[in-house]
Amino acid sequence: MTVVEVRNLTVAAGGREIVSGVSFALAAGEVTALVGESGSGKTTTALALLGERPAGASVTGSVEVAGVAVDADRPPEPGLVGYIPQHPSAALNPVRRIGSVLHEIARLHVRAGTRAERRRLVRARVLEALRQAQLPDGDELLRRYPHQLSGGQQQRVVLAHELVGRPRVVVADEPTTGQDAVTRARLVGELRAVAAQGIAVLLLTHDLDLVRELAHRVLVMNGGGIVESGSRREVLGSPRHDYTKRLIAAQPGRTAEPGCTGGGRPLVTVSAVTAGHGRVDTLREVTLDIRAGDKLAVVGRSGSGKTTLARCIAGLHPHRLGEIRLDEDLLSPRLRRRTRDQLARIQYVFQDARASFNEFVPVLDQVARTAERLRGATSSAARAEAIEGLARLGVAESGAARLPRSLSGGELQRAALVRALLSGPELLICDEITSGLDALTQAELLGLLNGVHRDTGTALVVITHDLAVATSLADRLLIMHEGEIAEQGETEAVLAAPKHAATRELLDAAMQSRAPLGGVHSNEPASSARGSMSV
Amino acid sequence: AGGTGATAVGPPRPGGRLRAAFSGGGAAEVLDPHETDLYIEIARAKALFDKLADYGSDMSPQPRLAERWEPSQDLLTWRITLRRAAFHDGRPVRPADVLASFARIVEPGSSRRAKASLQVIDLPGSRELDDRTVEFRLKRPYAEFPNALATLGAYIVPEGTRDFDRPVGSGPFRFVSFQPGRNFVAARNPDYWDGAPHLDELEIVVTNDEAARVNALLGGQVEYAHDLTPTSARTHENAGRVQVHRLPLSNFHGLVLKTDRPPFDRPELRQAMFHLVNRDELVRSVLQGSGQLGNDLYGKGYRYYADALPQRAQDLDRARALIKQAGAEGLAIDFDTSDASTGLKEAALAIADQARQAGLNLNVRLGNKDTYWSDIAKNGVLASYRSGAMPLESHISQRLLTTSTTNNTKWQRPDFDALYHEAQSTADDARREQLYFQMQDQLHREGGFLWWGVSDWIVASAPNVGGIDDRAPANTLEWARYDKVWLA
Amino acid sequence: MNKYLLPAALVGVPVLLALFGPLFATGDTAKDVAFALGGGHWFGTDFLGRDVWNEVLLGGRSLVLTAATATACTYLLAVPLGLAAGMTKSRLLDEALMRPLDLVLAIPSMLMLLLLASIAPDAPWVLIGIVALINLPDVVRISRASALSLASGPAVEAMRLQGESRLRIGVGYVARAMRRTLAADLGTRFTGAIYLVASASFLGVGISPGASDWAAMVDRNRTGLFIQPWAVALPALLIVLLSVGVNLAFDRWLRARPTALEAR
Amino acid sequence: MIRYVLRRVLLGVVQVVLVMAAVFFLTEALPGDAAVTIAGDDPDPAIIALLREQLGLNEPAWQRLGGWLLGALHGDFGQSLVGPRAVADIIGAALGPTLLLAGLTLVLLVPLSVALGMLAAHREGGWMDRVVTSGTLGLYSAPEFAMGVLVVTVFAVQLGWFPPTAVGSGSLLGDPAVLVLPVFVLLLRPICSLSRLVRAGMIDAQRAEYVRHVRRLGISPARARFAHALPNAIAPAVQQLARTADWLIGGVIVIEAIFVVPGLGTTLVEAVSARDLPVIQGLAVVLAGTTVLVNLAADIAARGLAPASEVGR
Ligand SMILES: Nc1ncnc2c1ncn2[C@@H]1O[C@H](COP(=O)(O)OP(=O)(O)OP(=O)(O)O)[C@@H](O)[C@H]1O
Ligand SMILES: Nc1ncnc2c1ncn2[C@@H]1O[C@H](COP(=O)(O)OP(=O)(O)OP(=O)(O)O)[C@@H](O)[C@H]1O
Ligand SMILES: [Mg+2]
Ligand SMILES: [Mg+2]
Repeated sequence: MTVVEVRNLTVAAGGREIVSGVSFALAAGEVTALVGESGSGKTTTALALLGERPAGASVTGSVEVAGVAVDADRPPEPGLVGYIPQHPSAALNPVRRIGSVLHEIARLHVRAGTRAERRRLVRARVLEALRQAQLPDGDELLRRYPHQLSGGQQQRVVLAHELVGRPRVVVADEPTTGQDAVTRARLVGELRAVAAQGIAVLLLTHDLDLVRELAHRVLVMNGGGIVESGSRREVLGSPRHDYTKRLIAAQPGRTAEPGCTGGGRPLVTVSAVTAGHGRVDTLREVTLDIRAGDKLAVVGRSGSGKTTLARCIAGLHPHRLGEIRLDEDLLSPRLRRRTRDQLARIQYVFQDARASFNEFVPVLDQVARTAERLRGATSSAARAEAIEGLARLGVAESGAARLPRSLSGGELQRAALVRALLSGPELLICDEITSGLDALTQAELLGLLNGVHRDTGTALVVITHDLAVATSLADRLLIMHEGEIAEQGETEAVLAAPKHAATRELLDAAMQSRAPLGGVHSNEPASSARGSMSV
Repeated sequence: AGGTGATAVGPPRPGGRLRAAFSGGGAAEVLDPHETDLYIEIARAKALFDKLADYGSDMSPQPRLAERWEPSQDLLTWRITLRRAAFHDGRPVRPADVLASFARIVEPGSSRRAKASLQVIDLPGSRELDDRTVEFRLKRPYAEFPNALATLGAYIVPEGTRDFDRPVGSGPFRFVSFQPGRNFVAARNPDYWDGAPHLDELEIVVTNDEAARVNALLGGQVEYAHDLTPTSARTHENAGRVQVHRLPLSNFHGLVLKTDRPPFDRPELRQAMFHLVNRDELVRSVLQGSGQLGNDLYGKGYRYYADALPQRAQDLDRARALIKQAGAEGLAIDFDTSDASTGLKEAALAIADQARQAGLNLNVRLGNKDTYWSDIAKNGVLASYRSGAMPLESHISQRLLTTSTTNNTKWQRPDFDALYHEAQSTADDARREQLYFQMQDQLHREGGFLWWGVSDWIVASAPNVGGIDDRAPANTLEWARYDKVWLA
Repeated sequence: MNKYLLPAALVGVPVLLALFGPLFATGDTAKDVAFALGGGHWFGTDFLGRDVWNEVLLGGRSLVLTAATATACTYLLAVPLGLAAGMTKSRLLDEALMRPLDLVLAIPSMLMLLLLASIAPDAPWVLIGIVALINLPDVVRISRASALSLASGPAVEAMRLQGESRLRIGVGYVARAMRRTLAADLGTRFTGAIYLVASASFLGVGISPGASDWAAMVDRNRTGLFIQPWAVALPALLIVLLSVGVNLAFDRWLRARPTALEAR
Repeated sequence: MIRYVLRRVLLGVVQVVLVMAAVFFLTEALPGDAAVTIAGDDPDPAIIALLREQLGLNEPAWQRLGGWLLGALHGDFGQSLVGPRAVADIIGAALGPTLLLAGLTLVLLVPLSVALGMLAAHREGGWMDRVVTSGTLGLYSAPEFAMGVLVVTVFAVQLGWFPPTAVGSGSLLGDPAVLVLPVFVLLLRPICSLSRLVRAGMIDAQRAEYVRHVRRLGISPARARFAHALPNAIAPAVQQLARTADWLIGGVIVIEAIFVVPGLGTTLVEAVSARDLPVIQGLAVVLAGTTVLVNLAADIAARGLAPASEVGR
């Protein structure tokens, strides 16, 4: 049954068409995936279902939801279309408790004679939505504020908001970005369960694995138009359009390039390091060796202490106990006490490239400073070096001479990499530098890292949520769990025979999304959500 | 009595409560009449107590509790006859009360205002002659001894009074209640020796801000507002909502030139100052026309004032010549002033401008208003000054004798002192008048005070208030005489 | 550019009057009847019988300069202090910088104004100092808070990893990134400074007696408000124009520059 | 939370003690002393010396401060220097009217400025917004004494709607009409600054995703504004409210003079001009204590309003 019918939708703003001539239909109980690179117009299309449009944009074409035409003046009846925005935390009011908002929404949908009756119905409705969203239905959760929830929980709370109203359509915008494998797997289950209730789901994502797991139908967007559409099997199995082919090819492969595995001398030795925030220890007695030329991937659930460990090594987070040595020299926990040489030998690339640049100074000047400060190069030499480095990674000088705000995310990420590399580091730590990028850009960046490693022999420590990224890049795998190292070893060995429960959980979750095409899941909507899940 | 309002409000009528707004002294206010200092305290003391004498509108002493006084030939012994009067508790006013009150004022360690004036009395040598007569022995001949009896704070309290929480006096009103810094209520004393007041009750409330006093009067929250600026007077005078009373000759405005130190130790420079000041302009702008010209002498309109001396006017050429003569051309002189009293600062600013025309550079400095008076007593060479009403004799004895305690001009001349003592040793009024003229002539020529004007004291009342005397300078007998006031 | 026209006009009138007014003032010191209208005076006379227009010409410079200098001094002191406190990793230094300011904060500003102004001599710099001191803790807190969040951000960490000096990080980045927050504060701070100068005059402190000053004029001429409203209204109007104009200018400037976040 | 409050209260006590010491030495540094002021116009130097002796002003400063602090520990704030009354009495009597004025102002301030701010934010850039923003800006720069004079003249003297001063009314509560104008004038300035903050907060909050989110869910515009946007908008205003308390004290000084309210402001001005050190000290304790308490309350309230943010370090 068709719930949504979009015909020839065109959205124009700022003198160009953001979305041009898009037509598609959503069926009840089906998951339709809308894929495409960043900026291709996915969110704009989806918002049209809600009768919303970007500021100053004009919309033509028609959108019908449940047989009723929708536009800016006549948005769909509240609760008919549920929307889970790209960043669910922004959709949650920081000063309102979870429960009070849920009850408030439920009250809109409940009609009853007496007060007590009404209260009972409202409560029942809220509890049902919580169950559907895989959230515990205890009062404890309802009393919390949004910031007291994990990212995954926040996402599910927004889902619960939508389910209270019993929508006909749910739009989920990039629901898995930045989530660890386990959380991601749970989300998949939830969305599947939503669809199973006969709700039409529109899934916006650049994650093709997610599409593979969930979608019944796939729409591929590029440059504002739909370039290809069809069932999942058709589109992913035998892509016709050039862009779709590239998109699929860019998926990180399973096989790692064979490297010089762990042959080098010990470079950084971490012994029994404990660190924390305030009174809570987030890292407990971690011991670790990094050898020259190592390629190490750090994986673990969100909040397991990966970033903290990396920051301790880089000197950005003072550890409380234990010691970190570079060669034989003790590294001070405080960055200020480290020598320039030590700074130069260990470099760190931040997850949020844009935030790591000074917004008032041209990118090129900032990149060049590394050579100047850490290697004593003259400013003209440093500049030349920076230009060369950037060019090698595909950032033109004309672009780099501009302020950070006029560079794209991908370009900035590469510039950040060059900035770190200019000191000639022996150890480069990369903290989730690929998340939030579309598959093509992501693949490009991983290639760059491999090249750097090959050319300079720099040891790499890569923190990531994406097991595919980890396995495609690293020789060694390190699994973190609740502030401790659960397991470490050769990538293949760990994958083949995981010893720690945490590792197994992660692998299971990842496996599920990695199922070969047409394998475990059929084209039919999945029958049920996964078993009982805790938060 | 009877001011402008008297005709409008008809004949006296008994009854009612009059609320009068004064500026006050905060929590420090007391009811002890011997400690009075502020106008509000004097008004309250006047309602509850009496002095033996008080100043009339020309500053001559008028008998009050004293029915009459007779000096001996040598002016050393004074016999005072008391009126038949009683305190609020019914006890008669006796010579013992008078002696005890004066003894309390001058007791060692006291800092009471009247102490300086009454110290002339040889108290152990004074005595009660009968139950209505008291005889004072003086330490020196003092022809104007009744001035001392009328002096500020010389009130008669019942013998043995130490505590003024619920004061008992002989005045026209009886004490009802008092909150320091806030309000005071008193009720009619029907047995008052000078005739019972018309009012049933008198309330005196504290209102420090002048604008607030006027507003309270306009808003009907009080019937009498004390101490208004000329500006307020002009604003409301003709609107018919209030009566404005300008009490003349109340406030003398002047400059203090220190005669004992450079540059004003040169008489020429003092005279130059006398000639460069434009008194008309000052009266017009600073006093806003609410006053009269001064002739550099204190006590215009008072008894013994030297009317015969010619009125000075600005004479810049003369002033320049004198400045040149003194070798003070272009001299910069510090000129102290402050906000301690209205008009001080304004006058200083205007005079500094006038002096500039004569080639003298007066550098106006605004002093701390709370310590201004004691600061200028010791330091500086030139300062703004003001004085309330007092007899000429008091002015001279307090400020111009070698032994004076507040000799701010440092005027210390044995010949001048001698003239004063001679005047106090003669019983002959005409001779005394002549001596006063000599003293004033000297001051007019080369004294350290430059009194450029006398301003009115402005009070306002509601249109229905009758019986306010419009001719009495502030602080004299007829000022704030609520026993003569009625509400129509 | 167009949108700065109104604030520029609002600020322009009082500022031009303040800066260049004294050039057009007459040296004539003759005094007329106080609070009179007419008699060759465009806007009547003031409490001293001086020409109001002449006083207005003379009286802006001190006020504008006092308020502007005091605000400038506050910022010159407060921003480095706030930067140091916010950027230091040493809790001790932070406390040592902040606690004394808490103390200043706990003394009611009017009490401080009353006390300090009676102690210190009547000089323009005293009032400037007092106004600056009263505003200091607030501005230090604001700059510390924004430095604190910036200093823990990745941009600063990246620079530290590059071995940049603290000074360069502080001046080159943190201080510049704080501009927006501070600009939003600056307008009201300036108004506050004018207001404090005016209140000081009401309390009878801080302004030398001869000085012509708009704030002092409002206070000293208020008794004559009903005989001669211009002596109060004219300077009051100029003060309001100035402060509204300054705030409007900052408002518009802020609105014109999107936040770094919005720019992305 | 309890630990936090305890720590803050302890810090507050230290703060108050230090403020007392600071105020003591500031007052010491004032020119002249109680003896000079008691002596009045045209003072006799001998009398000043005598008074100084009697008032114990010849003792060294630290000794007097020590004595005073010791007394304060026992709840004894000493005697006024210039009058026969105890400091506690003087302050106690003045506290009532000021508390009433300040309290009433605060109680009215919050709803009024929230209402005004929301009104302006309702349609950003609309005529209502312009009127409110430029109006508040203009009023914000007008000093209280100017407003006070104007308001009294218009509403009390000319129109006669309200009594112009509090003269003669026994207790302020007994005669509420007296309170109208002072509270009105006191409100003007803080309303301006607070409503501007509320407006800015509301505009931000209304643009926020969480408000759009609940609107999509069918929550009415009014509810979205009041129950969802507003709580976020007033968090910064609450912090400002704490600073308001400080200058409310300043405003009260001016207002009390204009309206003749015998409160703390009047007492303070009188005590400073009389150099009545014990009274100034007592007032400093009361005022600093209030400031510390109000700041603490604001911080706690802000914690409730912005549960995700940390307060201080
Ligand atoms: N108001 C607007 N005016 C002009 N251009 C706009 C406006 N809003 C969005 N755009 C542009 O429209 C394009 C499509 O944006 P949209 O958010 O739909 O992309 P998307 O496919 O969801 O990307 P992402 O994967 O990054 O979320 C982008 O290039 C964006 O810059
Ligand atoms: N500023 C902070 N204050 C308190 N706790 C913090 C803070 N930053 C991080 N933590 C906690 O420290 C723990 C480890 O954080 P860390 O950032 O190292 O996790 P992570 O493994 O990098 O997670 P993610 O994959 O989500 O980035 C988490 O439980 C987190 O909640
Ligand atoms: Mg999007
Ligand atoms: Mg992390």
